[in-house]
Amino acid sequence: MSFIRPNIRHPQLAVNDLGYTRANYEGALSTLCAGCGHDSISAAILQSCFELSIEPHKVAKMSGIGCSSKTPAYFLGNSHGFNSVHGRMPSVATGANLANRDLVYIGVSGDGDTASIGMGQFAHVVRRNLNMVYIVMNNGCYGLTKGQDSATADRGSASKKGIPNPYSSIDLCETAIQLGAGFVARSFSGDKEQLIPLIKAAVSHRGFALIDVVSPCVTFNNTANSTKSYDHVREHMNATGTFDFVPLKEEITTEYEPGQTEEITLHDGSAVRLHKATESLDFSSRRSAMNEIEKHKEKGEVLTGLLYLNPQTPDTHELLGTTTTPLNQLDKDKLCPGSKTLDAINDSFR
Amino acid sequence: MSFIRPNIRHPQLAVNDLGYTRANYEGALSTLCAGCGHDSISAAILQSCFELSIEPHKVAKMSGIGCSSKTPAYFLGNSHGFNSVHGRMPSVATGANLANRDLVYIGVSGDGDTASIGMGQFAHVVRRNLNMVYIVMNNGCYGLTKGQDSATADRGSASKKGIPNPYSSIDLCETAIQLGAGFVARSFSGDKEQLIPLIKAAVSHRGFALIDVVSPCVTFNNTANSTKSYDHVREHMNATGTFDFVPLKEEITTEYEPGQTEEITLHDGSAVRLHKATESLDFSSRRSAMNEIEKHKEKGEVLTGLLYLNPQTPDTHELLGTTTTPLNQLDKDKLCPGSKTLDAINDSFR
Amino acid sequence: MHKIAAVNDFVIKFANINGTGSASANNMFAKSIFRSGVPVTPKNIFPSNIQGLPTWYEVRVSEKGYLGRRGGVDFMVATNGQTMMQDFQEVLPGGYFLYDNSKPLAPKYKRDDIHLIGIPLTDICIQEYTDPRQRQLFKNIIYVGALSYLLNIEFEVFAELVQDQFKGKEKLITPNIHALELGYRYAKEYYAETCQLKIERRDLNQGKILVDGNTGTALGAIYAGATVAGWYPITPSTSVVDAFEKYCKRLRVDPANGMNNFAIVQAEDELAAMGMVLGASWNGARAFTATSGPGVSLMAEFLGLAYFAEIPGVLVDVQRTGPSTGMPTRTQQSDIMAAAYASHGDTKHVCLYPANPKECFDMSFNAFELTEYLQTPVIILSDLDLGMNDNMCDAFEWNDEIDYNRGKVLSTDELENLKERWGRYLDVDGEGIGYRTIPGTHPTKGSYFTRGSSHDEYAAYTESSEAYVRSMQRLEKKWDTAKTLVPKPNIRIENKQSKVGAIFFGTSTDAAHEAIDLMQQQNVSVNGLQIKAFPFTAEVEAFIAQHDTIFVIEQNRDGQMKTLLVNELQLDPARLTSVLNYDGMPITATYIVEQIEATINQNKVTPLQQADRG
Amino acid sequence: MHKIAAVNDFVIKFANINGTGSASANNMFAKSIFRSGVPVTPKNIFPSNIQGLPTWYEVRVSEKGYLGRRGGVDFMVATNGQTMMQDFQEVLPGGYFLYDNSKPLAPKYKRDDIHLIGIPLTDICIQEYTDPRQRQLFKNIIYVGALSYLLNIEFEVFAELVQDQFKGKEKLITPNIHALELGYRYAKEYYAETCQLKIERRDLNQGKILVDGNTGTALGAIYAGATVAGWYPITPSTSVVDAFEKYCKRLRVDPANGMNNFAIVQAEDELAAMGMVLGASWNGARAFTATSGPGVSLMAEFLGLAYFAEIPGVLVDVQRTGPSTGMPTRTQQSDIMAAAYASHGDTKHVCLYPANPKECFDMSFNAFELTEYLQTPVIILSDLDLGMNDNMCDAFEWNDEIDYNRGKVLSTDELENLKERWGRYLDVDGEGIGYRTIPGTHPTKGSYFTRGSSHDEYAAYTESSEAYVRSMQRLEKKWDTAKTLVPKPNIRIENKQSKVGAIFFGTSTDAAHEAIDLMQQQNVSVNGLQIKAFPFTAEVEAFIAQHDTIFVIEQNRDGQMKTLLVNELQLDPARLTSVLNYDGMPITATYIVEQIEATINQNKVTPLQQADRG
Ligand SMILES: Cc1ncc(C[n+]2csc(CCOP(=O)(O)OP(=O)(O)O)c2C)c(N)n1
Ligand SMILES: Cc1ncc(C[n+]2csc(CCOP(=O)(O)OP(=O)(O)O)c2C)c(N)n1
Ligand code: SF4
Ligand code: SF4
Ligand SMILES: [Mg+2]
Ligand SMILES: [Mg+2]
Repeated sequence: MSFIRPNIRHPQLAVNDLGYTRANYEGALSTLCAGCGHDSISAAILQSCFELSIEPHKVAKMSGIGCSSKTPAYFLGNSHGFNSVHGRMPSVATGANLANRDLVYIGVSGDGDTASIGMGQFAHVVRRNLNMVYIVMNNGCYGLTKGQDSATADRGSASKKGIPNPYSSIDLCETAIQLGAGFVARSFSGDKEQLIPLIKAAVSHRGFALIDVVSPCVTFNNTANSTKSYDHVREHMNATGTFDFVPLKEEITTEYEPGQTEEITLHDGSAVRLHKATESLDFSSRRSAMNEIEKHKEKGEVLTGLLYLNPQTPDTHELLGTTTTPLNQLDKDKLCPGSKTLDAINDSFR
Repeated sequence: MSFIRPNIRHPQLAVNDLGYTRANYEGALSTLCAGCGHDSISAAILQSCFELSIEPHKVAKMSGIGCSSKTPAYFLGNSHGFNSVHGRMPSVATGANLANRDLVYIGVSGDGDTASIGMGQFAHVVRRNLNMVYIVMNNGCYGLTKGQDSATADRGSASKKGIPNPYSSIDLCETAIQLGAGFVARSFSGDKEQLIPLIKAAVSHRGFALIDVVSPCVTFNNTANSTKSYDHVREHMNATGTFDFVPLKEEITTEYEPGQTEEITLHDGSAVRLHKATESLDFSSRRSAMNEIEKHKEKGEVLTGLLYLNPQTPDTHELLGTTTTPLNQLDKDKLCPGSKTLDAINDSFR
Repeated sequence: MHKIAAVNDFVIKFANINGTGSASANNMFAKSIFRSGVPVTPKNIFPSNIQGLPTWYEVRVSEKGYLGRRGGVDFMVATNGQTMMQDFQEVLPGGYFLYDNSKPLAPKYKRDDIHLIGIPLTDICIQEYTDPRQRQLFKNIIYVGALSYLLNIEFEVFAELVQDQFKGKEKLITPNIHALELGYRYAKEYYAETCQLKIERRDLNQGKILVDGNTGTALGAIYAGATVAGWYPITPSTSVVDAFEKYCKRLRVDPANGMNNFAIVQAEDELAAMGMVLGASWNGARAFTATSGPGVSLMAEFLGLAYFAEIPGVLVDVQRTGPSTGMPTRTQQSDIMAAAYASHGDTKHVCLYPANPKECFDMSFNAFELTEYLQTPVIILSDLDLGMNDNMCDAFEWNDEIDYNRGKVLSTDELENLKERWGRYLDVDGEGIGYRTIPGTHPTKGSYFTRGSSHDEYAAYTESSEAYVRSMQRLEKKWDTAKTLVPKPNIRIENKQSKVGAIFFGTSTDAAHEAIDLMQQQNVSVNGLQIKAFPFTAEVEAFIAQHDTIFVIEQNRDGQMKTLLVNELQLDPARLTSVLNYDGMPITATYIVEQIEATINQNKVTPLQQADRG
Repeated sequence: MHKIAAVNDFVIKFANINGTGSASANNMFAKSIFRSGVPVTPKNIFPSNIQGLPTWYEVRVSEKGYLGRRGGVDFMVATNGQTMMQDFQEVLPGGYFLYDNSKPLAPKYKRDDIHLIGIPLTDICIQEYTDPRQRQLFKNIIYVGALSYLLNIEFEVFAELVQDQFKGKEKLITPNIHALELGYRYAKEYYAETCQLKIERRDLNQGKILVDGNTGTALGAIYAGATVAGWYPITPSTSVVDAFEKYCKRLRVDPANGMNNFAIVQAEDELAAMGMVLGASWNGARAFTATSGPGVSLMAEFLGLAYFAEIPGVLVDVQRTGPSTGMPTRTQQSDIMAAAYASHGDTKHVCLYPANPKECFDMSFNAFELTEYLQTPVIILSDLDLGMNDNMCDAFEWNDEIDYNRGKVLSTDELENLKERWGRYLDVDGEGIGYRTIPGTHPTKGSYFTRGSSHDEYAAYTESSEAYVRSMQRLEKKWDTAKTLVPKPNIRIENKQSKVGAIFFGTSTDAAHEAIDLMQQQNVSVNGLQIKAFPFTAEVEAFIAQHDTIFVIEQNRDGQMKTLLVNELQLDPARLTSVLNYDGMPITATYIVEQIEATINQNKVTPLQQADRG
């Protein structure tokens, strides 16, 4: 059991714009293995929401089944959570979002949950561009069922069992880019500096935002021959650049070296400022993003950071033309056409 | 109802190397709508198998549910067929192939069958590189349930109902390339010249071979605003090149203009000879293929023909190390360890 | 030669090819009878294919108001060469056979007990129209015109129907009326005295409508305030969502901004459809999906989650002939068990069984009320016969006074003023139902974690045996509550003394009532009970207790409703005799009578035999 | 102060934290008793998590050979601070409480009716080992060493066990034996006369083995010649395929070329797993999958296809506590209905219910024989208790003479010599089973189209009502054939005169037999019947007919097996009284006795109450 709560509690704890302390964003004690990458991601989500001053009750946490999918119990205890069934979180999140477009939906899933049993639902929630943050805690294995290879395990990577995975792996970022996601990033549970601004930007992005976070499973897949181990990722990680999240209210002063720093304004007025490490990546081009990911893969590297961003994609509600009031707040007056109308309808059946 | 049988029957019908006539490869009368693209694809499959001199009983026809999935009843009547459940043909084909690696597996599916309900199974049969030909009869809609948009309908395309599809579309060729398929092609039901050699090459390829065939639904999606109509495809189709399939026994004389014609030898010794229309496509590069597909899409064109070919990818059996004798032919002697061994095993439980 | 003669009481069947436009002509025919004030029941018998295969349309006319299928054909309109011989054979002695005599009938069409009515449909069309599509379409209108004469249906009724049908496409009106006239005139000229089947105007359809059940279900959902639909196309349920969408677009678009007060998403499959429903219901919207058997199988896992985590959700199962793909365009009542006990573990689900479009409408509303009050999924079990065929029934009714009962949901104020510690799964009222909260309601109170794993009263994860058993027992208590809330059966006492009862539900209802009448005419009194819901209410139990012999009439092979009755009410199965029809065609009164009388007479049943229902 | 004193008859429980290596030490302890010739039943009670949460290991020692759970703890080995108080409370008066006294027990641990045995596990480890992992691991070995002394288990037995366990890693042997000695010596020094629970060597385990049921199932599949497994991980079924793989790698690799005479594919989900099984079986291989409740729900659609298209396939359902995710690491027998009637439409499936690893082995073989002969899926319903715990049973047996019966499959020659027209679904032998062909068998004969849509005798697509009914009736006939082929029940007649019978199956069997013994000791004679299969054979029917009062003992809330019995045999439910335990823990004999006696005495049952089984 590991603890993601901070150990020290000052009387003068930092408060955010809402007057909440970090404690207001905490959840139950984690029951994951000590050192599990997932706990770090939970902490990063917590920290991001705290810093973004999101009202916890305006967040809905959605998940499937797995060690990763348990984590929503370990952060944002004042938010509603829904631990659904294995691989089907995307559809539950879709329904929830249809019912109330005003909440922030944070989906947490595992690589088994998303890329195996959930592959179909994942593909489709992406192509509908549901307004949600979808975080994959990607350890290349099935933690909760004791370490079987998942579909994101790289070919040749070997977990504790020692047998190299023979199959081609699924790259969820590429899949998401291909299927039209507007925000696609990859990160590493061990890189808080990168992860927190990414989560903040993902929350601010309107539409589907994927963050595929490599998150080592210390118990089953942190081996010397695993490409999802702490050591491997640390050594082979290559960031697209560093990344600042600039909240709306902070004045945006544009002062960056041309060519290497780019600023993209998000739907809600906040912005991301990217200090690109490589000029060959064009964040606004799907082809460029896929190309860059593949190029790094060919070199045995894991490209992390923001990979693709298009802040202008219409989300599911815009595509459907749903009204701005959350559907779950429409009352009978708005919804029920009444008996007069029914009489007219009856007449049409005569 | 349309008929895919030839109307004229000469006494001196052409026979193939096995001494079979085309009639030996025919199936039942089609019950599809007159003019349905699917019937042309059936005819092309029939013709390819005839010309390849495949023994019909060495072919297993697999399908899901849909107008497209009905077609295996309309060709190769001397082959076993399996019309399974909606979207789950890939797993049934996987099981069948595991049981007998020596048959030719021809899977036929629809875009609804593959890209909606079957998306997960499709992704996974690709990444396991099952040795099969997977033909998608892609009409951008659900024919059998009366014309709803499918997940391959292009954004903005409108079927008979007249409402433009709002969602991002799934490009099955890109998905397959990304997930490691060794043979990926796109074609058009109206282009027999291209389709037949592609099918022949796909059958000869060892491993997963996808042919995504645009196949207009005359009843529901052959409208002026549909990008899957006969007219649209004819006008916007752009082939990667022309294509010859060179069977093993024909002497391969290499005489082509350098740079533009490429010859690739398949696992079984036959070859494909490509007369490239564009130099920028490198058939052996996944990145190049995806790039090229996307580039054409940006121009509103449908890139057809062979898109990617790697004849060297190990298929599921090679990845699993399965024995060469089909598993369904192993007898008790090979399979049952016998009572002596069981005694020893019992001892290990004491 | 004998001629079947009847006024307002016969069966006419149309044999067509699908995709040739016959459907709308045939519908017009049925509607003309409805508008003549005579009860009518049309049934579409169509193939699982889009174009070019045989399709039939069977219309029963019954002044007595019998709406079940009768069986037997008095008048056949045969326009399909592929099935012509079979159609020819099917006509009852003394009946009529209308065919296209542009070509003479082949000699093999030999029967001297029926009356041939040849109309040169093709020739007339070739003469009148040049466009091949028109030639095909108007053929159908021409035979309808002929029927207007032959059956004595007022021509004005058709004229009006055409006008209604082509509202907005006025230039189609005249040609259609012309085509009707062509048929009318030809029939009048050549078959003046031939047909003894007649429609006479009555006024029996006051307050009635003629509509398909799926439209009823969809309208019920609209009136119930459903806003979210996640679905996946499958025959025969697709038209539920089609109708929902159609009426949403008419009734639910905000006039101020043109935006939709609803959201319909075509899911990638049925698992996703159900997931969307649960997500939306969890989040406080009324949500539903519609599917058929294969979809129900695929939703089993999610239904179990909803049962155990206590999430509302409405599932409409428009049943078709199973198992597996079965006969997708034939009817059956065979998902009774699959629905009631869907999912692994100890699960059971509230089910409603509508028998006509009006009940579809009412039960659709009921379903939303029940699912939210009970916090458990509710499944509406309709079927192809009801869902896709026009059925005559009472007009839909809505009481504007009725408010939605959203069940035990805590508002912001209620949360604010909570005195005691709130527990999502605490049984505060002793009904087995806890108070739930909707995400976003209150900044600091009422959040909880929904899960399909074992949880205690406060929604916390638990592996405690005791906590698990407590929640399973509370779910049983909730089940008992459900028994008091679901719609009560419809009971018909023919004779208080009679010890014979018949139980039926859904689309077996009309035929069962007719059968009871038929038996009463033979002085056999059978009391009837139409089940409307699972679990069964006390009235069902009492009815069974009051009768020594009970027939359970259903349209499946395995007597699934009987199984539910026996299991849920702990009845001796020997007390219930199954009357089973499962060939994919709607059950008939004659068949029921045969089966029941066989048992009564011989005290012996052969329930699994298929009867000849000629 | 009272001390529980017993020889070879007590319950000892280990309270540990998962992921700390206690499992292998505890297993060694159980095995030491087995090797002492005394019957033993260990049960793992573990959380649905990987590391850091409480886990228990409960070992029953029973010279009389009772293998069910007993309940109550005579000796507690408490090494987990998180649960220590609860563990402390659980010890029966007069019992023993072994704890780590490196730190003194907190004052709240106050009971004067139990005996404390403090062993400074931590201190010893700190003293002996520097590596923190070793310190943790050897703690467990040290308490096992102490138990060797305290319970009088021969030290040599442990020495041998260590040697066996570390075969191949010899350098671990000495340190382990050393750790055992540390514990042994400490106990001897400080607790010489404390414990009155003793193991005495016997020779009661001749011909027995101690193995988990999932291994039995896997070996059965190997011996049955299964070559294809498609599966998806889920507790508690994962180890079926793990064991299958392990033994395949040992026994099925071709010595000539190192290639595999098997293929195991981890599917993307359970739908795919079942699809693979059906594809492989259709193509003539013996194929299976293993899953648990959620997987069964997901397989419903495919099971319906297999039923209707008549495709073989073996599904192993290792049940856990439902509904939904429920308690994934607790046991239950609650997929009885979900399995038997899986899928929409009229479907039913052959089920087998093994009670111990030997039956897992035998029924696994049976399942493949039956599924191929009957051409319908066969479901093996095991559960977590049986599948994942070591269970004592008779050694596995195999008769080398037995040949596989692959059922009605036409060979190339048979096809060549066919005299009549072959029809895939023709009932040639009157058993309701047609002759099938495997793809690739014959160049021109025997090909057909497999489909889940309605088909005639020649496998052609049909929408004919008659053809459909014929095939549904033939499937019923096949069901009757199945009744004659499935394993017969195990009947135990205590007393021919007795009119009281108990019916049980699977993991309720051992406890039921013990309960029958207990009641017999009180002069209550109850006859017993262990159901082995669905559909029920004539023997089951006869047994029920012979008894006035029947108890149906099962581990679910809703009395699911009772429902099957009532429905399938058309029994009066009043004749069957349910004895239900569904709290996730294996049922005990005491609980059964309580329930049965309550009924017998008061003629009144409260089946849904949870009993205290202290
Ligand atoms: C339908 C179903 N099948 C299987 C399982 C068992 N199961 C639980 S978690 C899991 C995989 C978890 O892997 P992943 O999503 O990668 O999460 P991780 O534990 O690695 O974080 C599986 C197969 C289940 N709960 N439900
Ligand atoms: C589980 C399930 N859901 C839905 C259906 C209904 N259904 C039959 S075919 C089909 C879609 C077919 O579309 P596609 O695969 O594109 O084939 P097409 O008819 O266009 O060739 C659907 C939804 C079904 N048979 N099974
Ligand atoms: S098993 Fe792996 S994924 Fe699960 S909690 Fe432990 S380290 Fe994390
Ligand atoms: S509906 Fe469309 S896909 Fe189906 S047969 Fe007709 S044209 Fe082809
Ligand atoms: Mg994982
Ligand atoms: Mg399609």
